[in-house]
Amino acid sequence: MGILEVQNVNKRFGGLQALDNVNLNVEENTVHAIIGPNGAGKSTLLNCFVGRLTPDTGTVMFNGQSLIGRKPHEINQMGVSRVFQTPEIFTDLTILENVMIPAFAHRDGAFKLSPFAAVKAETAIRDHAEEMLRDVGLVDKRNMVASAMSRGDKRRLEMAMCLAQDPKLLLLDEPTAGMARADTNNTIDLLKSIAEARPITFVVIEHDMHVVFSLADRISVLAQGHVIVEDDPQFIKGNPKVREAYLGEAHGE
Amino acid sequence: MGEIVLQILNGLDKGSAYALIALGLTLIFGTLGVVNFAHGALFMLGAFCAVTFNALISYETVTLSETEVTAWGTALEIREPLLQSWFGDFGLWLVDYSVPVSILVAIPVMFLIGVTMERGLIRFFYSRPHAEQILVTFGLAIVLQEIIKKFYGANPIPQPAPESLRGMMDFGVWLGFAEGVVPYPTWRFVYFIFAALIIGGVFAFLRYTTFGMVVRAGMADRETVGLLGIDINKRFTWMFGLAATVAGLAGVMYTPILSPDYHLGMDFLVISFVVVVVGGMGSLPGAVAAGFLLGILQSFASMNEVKSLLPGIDQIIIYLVAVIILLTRPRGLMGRAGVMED
Amino acid sequence: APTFFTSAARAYTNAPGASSVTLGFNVPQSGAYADEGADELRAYQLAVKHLNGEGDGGMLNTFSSKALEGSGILGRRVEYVTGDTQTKSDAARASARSMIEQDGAIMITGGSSSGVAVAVQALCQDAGVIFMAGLTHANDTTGKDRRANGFRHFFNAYMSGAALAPVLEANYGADRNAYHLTADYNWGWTQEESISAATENLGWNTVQKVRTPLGAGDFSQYITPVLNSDADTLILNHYGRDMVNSLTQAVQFGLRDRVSNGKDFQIVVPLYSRLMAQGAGENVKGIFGSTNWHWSLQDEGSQAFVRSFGQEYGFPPSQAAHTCYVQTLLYADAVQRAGDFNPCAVVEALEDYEFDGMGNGPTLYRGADHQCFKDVLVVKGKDNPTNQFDILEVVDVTPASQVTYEPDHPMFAGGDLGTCNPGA
Amino acid sequence: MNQMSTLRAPERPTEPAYFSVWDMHAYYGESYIVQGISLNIHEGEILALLGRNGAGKTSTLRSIARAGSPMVTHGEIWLDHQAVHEMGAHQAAQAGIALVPEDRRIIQGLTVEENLQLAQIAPPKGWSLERIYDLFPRLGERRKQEGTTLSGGEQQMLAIGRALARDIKLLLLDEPYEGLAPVIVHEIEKTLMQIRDLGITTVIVEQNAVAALQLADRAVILDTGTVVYDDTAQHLLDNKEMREEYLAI
Amino acid sequence: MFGIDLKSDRALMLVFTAAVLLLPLFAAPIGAGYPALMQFFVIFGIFAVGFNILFGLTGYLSFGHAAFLGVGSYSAVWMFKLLSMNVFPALILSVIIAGLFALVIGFVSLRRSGIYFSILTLAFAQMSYNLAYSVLTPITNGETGLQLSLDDPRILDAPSEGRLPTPDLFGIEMSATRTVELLGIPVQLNVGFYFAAAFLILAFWVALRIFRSPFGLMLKAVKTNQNRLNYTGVNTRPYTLAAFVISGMYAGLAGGLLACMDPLAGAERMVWTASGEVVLMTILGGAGTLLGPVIGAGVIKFAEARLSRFNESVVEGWFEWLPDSLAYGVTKVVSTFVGDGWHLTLGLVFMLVVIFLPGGLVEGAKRIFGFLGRRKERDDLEQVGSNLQGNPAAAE
Ligand SMILES: Nc1ncnc2c1ncn2[C@@H]1O[C@H](COP(=O)(O)OP(=O)(O)OP(=O)(O)O)[C@@H](O)[C@H]1O
Ligand SMILES: Nc1ncnc2c1ncn2[C@@H]1O[C@H](COP(=O)(O)OP(=O)(O)OP(=O)(O)O)[C@@H](O)[C@H]1O
Ligand SMILES: [Mg+2]
Ligand SMILES: [Mg+2]
Repeated sequence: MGILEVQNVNKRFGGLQALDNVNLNVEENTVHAIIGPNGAGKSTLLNCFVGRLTPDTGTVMFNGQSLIGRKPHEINQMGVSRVFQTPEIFTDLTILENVMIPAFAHRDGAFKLSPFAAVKAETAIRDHAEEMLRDVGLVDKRNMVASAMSRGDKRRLEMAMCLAQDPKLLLLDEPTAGMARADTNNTIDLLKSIAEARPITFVVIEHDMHVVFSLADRISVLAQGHVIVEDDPQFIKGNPKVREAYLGEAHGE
Repeated sequence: MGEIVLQILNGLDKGSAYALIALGLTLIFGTLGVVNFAHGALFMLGAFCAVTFNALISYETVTLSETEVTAWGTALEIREPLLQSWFGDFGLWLVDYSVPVSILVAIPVMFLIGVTMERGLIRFFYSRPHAEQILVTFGLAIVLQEIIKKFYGANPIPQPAPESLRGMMDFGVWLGFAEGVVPYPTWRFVYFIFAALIIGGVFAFLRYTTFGMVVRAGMADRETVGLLGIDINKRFTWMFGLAATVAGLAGVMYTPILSPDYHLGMDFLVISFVVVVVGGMGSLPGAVAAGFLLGILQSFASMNEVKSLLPGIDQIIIYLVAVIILLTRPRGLMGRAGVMED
Repeated sequence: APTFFTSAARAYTNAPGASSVTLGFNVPQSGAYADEGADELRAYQLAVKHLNGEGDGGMLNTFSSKALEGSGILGRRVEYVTGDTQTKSDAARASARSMIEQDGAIMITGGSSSGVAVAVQALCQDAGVIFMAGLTHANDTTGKDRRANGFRHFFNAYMSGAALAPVLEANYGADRNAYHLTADYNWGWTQEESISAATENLGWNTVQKVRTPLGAGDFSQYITPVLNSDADTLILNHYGRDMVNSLTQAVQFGLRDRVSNGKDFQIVVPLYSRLMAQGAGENVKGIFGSTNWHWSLQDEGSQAFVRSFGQEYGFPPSQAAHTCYVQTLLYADAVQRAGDFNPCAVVEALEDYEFDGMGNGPTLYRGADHQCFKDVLVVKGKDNPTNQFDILEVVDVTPASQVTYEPDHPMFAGGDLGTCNPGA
Repeated sequence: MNQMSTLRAPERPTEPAYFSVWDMHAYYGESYIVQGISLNIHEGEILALLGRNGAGKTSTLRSIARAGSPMVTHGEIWLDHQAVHEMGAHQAAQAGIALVPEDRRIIQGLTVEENLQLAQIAPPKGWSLERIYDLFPRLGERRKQEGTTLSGGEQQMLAIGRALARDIKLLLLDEPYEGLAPVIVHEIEKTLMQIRDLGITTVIVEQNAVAALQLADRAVILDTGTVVYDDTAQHLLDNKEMREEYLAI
Repeated sequence: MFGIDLKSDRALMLVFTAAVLLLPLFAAPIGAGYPALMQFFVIFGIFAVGFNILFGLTGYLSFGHAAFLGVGSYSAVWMFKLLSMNVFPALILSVIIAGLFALVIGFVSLRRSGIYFSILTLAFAQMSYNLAYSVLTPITNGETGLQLSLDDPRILDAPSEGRLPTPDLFGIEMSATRTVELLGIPVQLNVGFYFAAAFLILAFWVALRIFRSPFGLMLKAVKTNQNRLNYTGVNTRPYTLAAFVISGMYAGLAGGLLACMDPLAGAERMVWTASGEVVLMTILGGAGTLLGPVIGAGVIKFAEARLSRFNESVVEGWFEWLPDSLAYGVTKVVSTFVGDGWHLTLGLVFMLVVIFLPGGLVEGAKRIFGFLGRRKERDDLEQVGSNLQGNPAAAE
């Protein structure tokens, strides 16, 4: 029994079968990577997990509960967080505030009317947020307005925001895209240390094979909306189907 | 039955005005993304193009009478129309046809006003928050309106339709009704045809030229369009001129139906926003459809049979329909996703 | 008791100093009635001049009371402040309050709508100053909403009905089907009630009363049902811009060329405004209505006023200007006669006061409801105007006796003047 | 640090190269981001612009393309004897500069095909749509789909296709491989080589420094808005010290 | 700035309180020191502060807020008519009814965002206005406005004879005014003004707390990225609805206070231009800033009340000292902008402010002080909008 179980999920966009009978089983406390060519349906699948899209048919179970038909915030409150492919942050707020918001949401639930509390008195929340920022290396910039960040920094911020919620399942859509190599390595280390420090499950979509192979416990390969292979990392590289559909001949890493 | 047809005609007529104003508004609002509270004022300026033109061609020379005095004891003014004394019958004709003829004046004038407005003011506001656009265009609307008040006073100024178009047309006989069942004022019929032509023209222009696509693109992302080598500023200016012209023409032709006064624009402002939004942001056909829909519903809600069932329904019908439509269709009749939703 | 100035050790609100007295002219300066407001203001300025002994004296020369001498009021020079009512009750009250509280006005006057008049009248009552209503035609102003500190010179809807009815009978007969289009607010309703009562007395039949939203602009959807009814007369209980539009559009829909029940279809506009009627252009020709006063009247008072006004401004005054001018003079005269600015003294001086020479013939300010009773003019749109101001012609002058009613007439019932309030 | 000493001082070259930037400074509002950058490229060369996150690479490209922000306050930009620094964005584009932005900037509300058509409205016209669809068959299949609903990689193809739809002299690529599957990276690499063979001068910003350097003739490393390295790509590949310090490879 | 550390909320609160309480002193020399106008300043200040909680924080632009103001006024007047002239029952009912009204309208309207939301609120308010003006006349007294009359029951009060009573606070009448001479200027101290001012100070304090609270932070987050917030486990609907209802209650309070100062409730209070006015006040002063809306309300109400007062003869008086020929011209030009031309000035002010001071008056003032003062100071001021603002030491 995995923490996330996906059965026979289908999704059409007009004439396009974006997801074609997808089955997926993610074991608890593992890093599960999803790879596949562009347009294979990876992000669409993730959207079905977080309530952005509803699959046409099929079931998605998280910890034994169905996610279908739930609102995004409900799913998040169940312990599912997501880093988006294009960074989604609160551009008008400071970096620290950006991280404090998920921390509040984690502590207070989906809604809390607290007009007379003071943010600045919430030292625990702030300390927690600062710790997350330290982890991703943004703590020095905490009072900067988020819109003025470079793209790589925005990704890191979003990661910190998700981590601040202490999620059970963290969905990462290309977390290192656009990151400098040095930072990519840092991110790998960060994710590894998080995975070790606490019970957390990762689903990672990534095109950087270096990242995939450094992190993944298990890999699913998606092509044209279909899972063509699911296997342990060491078998993926050699799989001819994967080479043909995804890695290409010349891949030499 | 005749009553129903008449109310449909009324609705179409009202709808024509709503649709024309909303068309210009949605070009600026739904397409350029500027909340233009001065759009009603453009409609009003159009109407006053007709007033001014009429005043110019019926210019009179004034001489003071030596013998007669007014009731208050000053010398009586003797007025002589200038144009007639120069051109005779043609002058008379011109005065009679001043409303339709003033279209020729209104087109360049309104275009110029639109272009000036865009160049001089609006373009600095494309990237500003909507709230600031509202403040500045509302301020502009007040200023324009006060200027008109300064020159023309607050009272309505009648603009009669040409003599030959002033009467009634028996519309019913075309539809197979008996004579006299569905008579309709000729000028209102003219207005309807005119609106249809303008709407068709604008649609054709935006569909069969790349202009529309560029403007839509420019609204979504000005910078990228610029990086593709297109001078988007110039196109926006044109677009604004076009929208102002459409609003102005709607105003010119409406003057025989509603004697214009300086406040005319404000009266139409709210309703035109409602029409645009009910039609759906960013959709020209939506704006036109909503204009006609609201016009017709408003006419029907005013029928005595309806009013006796629901007192006061004619006063709120537009808003009621707006609420119902917006709640059942999230983006109005034909709105596009993502336009002015945040 | 309401006290606006507890500190002032004076007997009444805003007691004037030794040298000057301030009046508050509260007129619409924006909105649809701005031109009417501007004309009222002109009249006020003229009245102030005349009171202060400048200009030709206007109606001071023809006024039956000779108490005023052109030396201000009780020897104080008349000064004034102006404000914008925006034709909204709220704004008008705010403006009046600032005149009273900031500028020390002892009398407020003006306005171009009944809602505003009633609202400001109530305010003046509370504040302890006199309110001399401007143009207000609804029955309520001196009916259900009458106040001891408020006075109306203008005529009202009941009087319009009573005056029009005989003329309508004479011209259109006693057998007519009337269709009412009525502005959907207080004034419209009282006029509809008054006119329909008066015409039904003649034997006319009221086929339909339709309420139209204020400022509807396009009335076509209310006019077409008239075509399909068996009405042969359309009564437009609209004023100002609504009147201009509904009349223009009714004519556009061919109502005047229509024959219904074998009779020529007719339109009636019970309350005319000459200023606004210009906006309807040709369409007013031959249409009956009533008015409080018209500049073409030939009596001495009217001529004196038209002369001063015309020479000052170059065109003749409107009925709104006339009533405002007269009200100002009447107030000043009452103070002068009472020898006191105290509102209660003024009330006493004005109640049941009879005067003449102000353009309406002998007039009574009735004490029971503070309404003036005087002749009412029935007018008709002129067929061959000689100039742009020559729009209406007076066809009949209904004597005051025919338009007089009891203070507790049902259309005016429910009101209570209360007692005069001097403030302090 | 001997490489540092070989850096050219920001001194105006007497004979500008085919494309040259001289002492360019640019601001976002009051933040000083591009702090005096100079570049020189010969016709048909590919320059790899490298550096950490936030080093100012994107800002440099945007400055060259004359995008609205950052504001260039000082400096000159010359392309084929044209003074680009005196131009607005659309003029620069007409002078032959094309930017493939880092976030792709596919235009909302327009279909794939319209996105490409849009690029061909202003002169000069480049590749035909058919030729672009041949290069990226995926775009051809989705030509009627709204551009912004494309997958990330598809959007990248569209952004490059849009640049090629214009007849360009200088191509500015901001992280073209980002988010692309290895097969596609390979495809695009091939395309870029094709583009190089066409003689289009290119500046490429890429985190995958190895891939970029294999393609490039020259390499420039930026750090906090200044040039800290400028030499041939091969030299950088050979210079372990620089690579480790600035590229972590 | 001015030697006061505005960074601290306590200081801001103190300065604000002092400024409000001393308003009669500052207002008197500019002709604004009379009760009616000063009451307007504070009451519309409350209205705008409340509006800003919705608009400034969440970015939801309501174009129907005047409906809540109107409802508040009607409730208060009804309370005066039926129960008692005491202001407290009236105000309590105003706030409650306006809150309920806002709950219903907000619940429906907040299903949409952006312009669609604005038009929904506009539609509800216009319906309320049109009905209040005509069909609902039995409840609203239509055009004239709901007012007191002698035969109202007023079950808790002694019957009123002859004269209408005025609203009072346990016997202290709202209209009571004392005039004191200060430096030769008569300063009017009015009960109603101070009563309303107390509410403004309270309202401002509550707004300040909301701005600084996690709740306020969430509202700001709604404004910048509602989508992200949903995926962060926050249910945005209750947040926006709460903000809507709170600001509706502010409006109801303002409406109730208006009725306390002048017991008449007119339908025009609900018309779209009235809703537009509070939008303009907020933007003019600076949306999202704390002080901006109050200042914007003051500017607009001052213009409305005083500019229309300067008729040509007043203007003539100003320029008497000029040579005749010149005075005539100057008078003509100046009087174009005042008296019946006051709208023109208002329109120009709107345009000039937004063109030259983007972000509104407060933002503009910051900018100007920023150029004048040291850079450090400007940074401090820019922080005023932040939730973490307050005691900087605690933030480290
Ligand atoms: N809203 C939509 N409407 C129509 N088609 C869509 C929509 N969303 C996605 N698609 C299509 O579905 C397919 C799968 O898209 P998805 O974003 O899931 O791909 P992906 O695997 O994440 O690719 P990448 O690695 O490039 O991000 C693509 O072909 C895309 O064009
Ligand atoms: N709009 C902006 N306003 C203010 N500062 C900005 C803005 N955009 C970027 N910056 C700042 O400019 C610096 C350079 O940013 P730039 O995007 O050019 O970096 P980059 O080298 O492209 O980084 P990355 O590899 O992360 O894309 C960064 O410190 C960033 O914070
Ligand atoms: Mg994806
Ligand atoms: Mg970058």
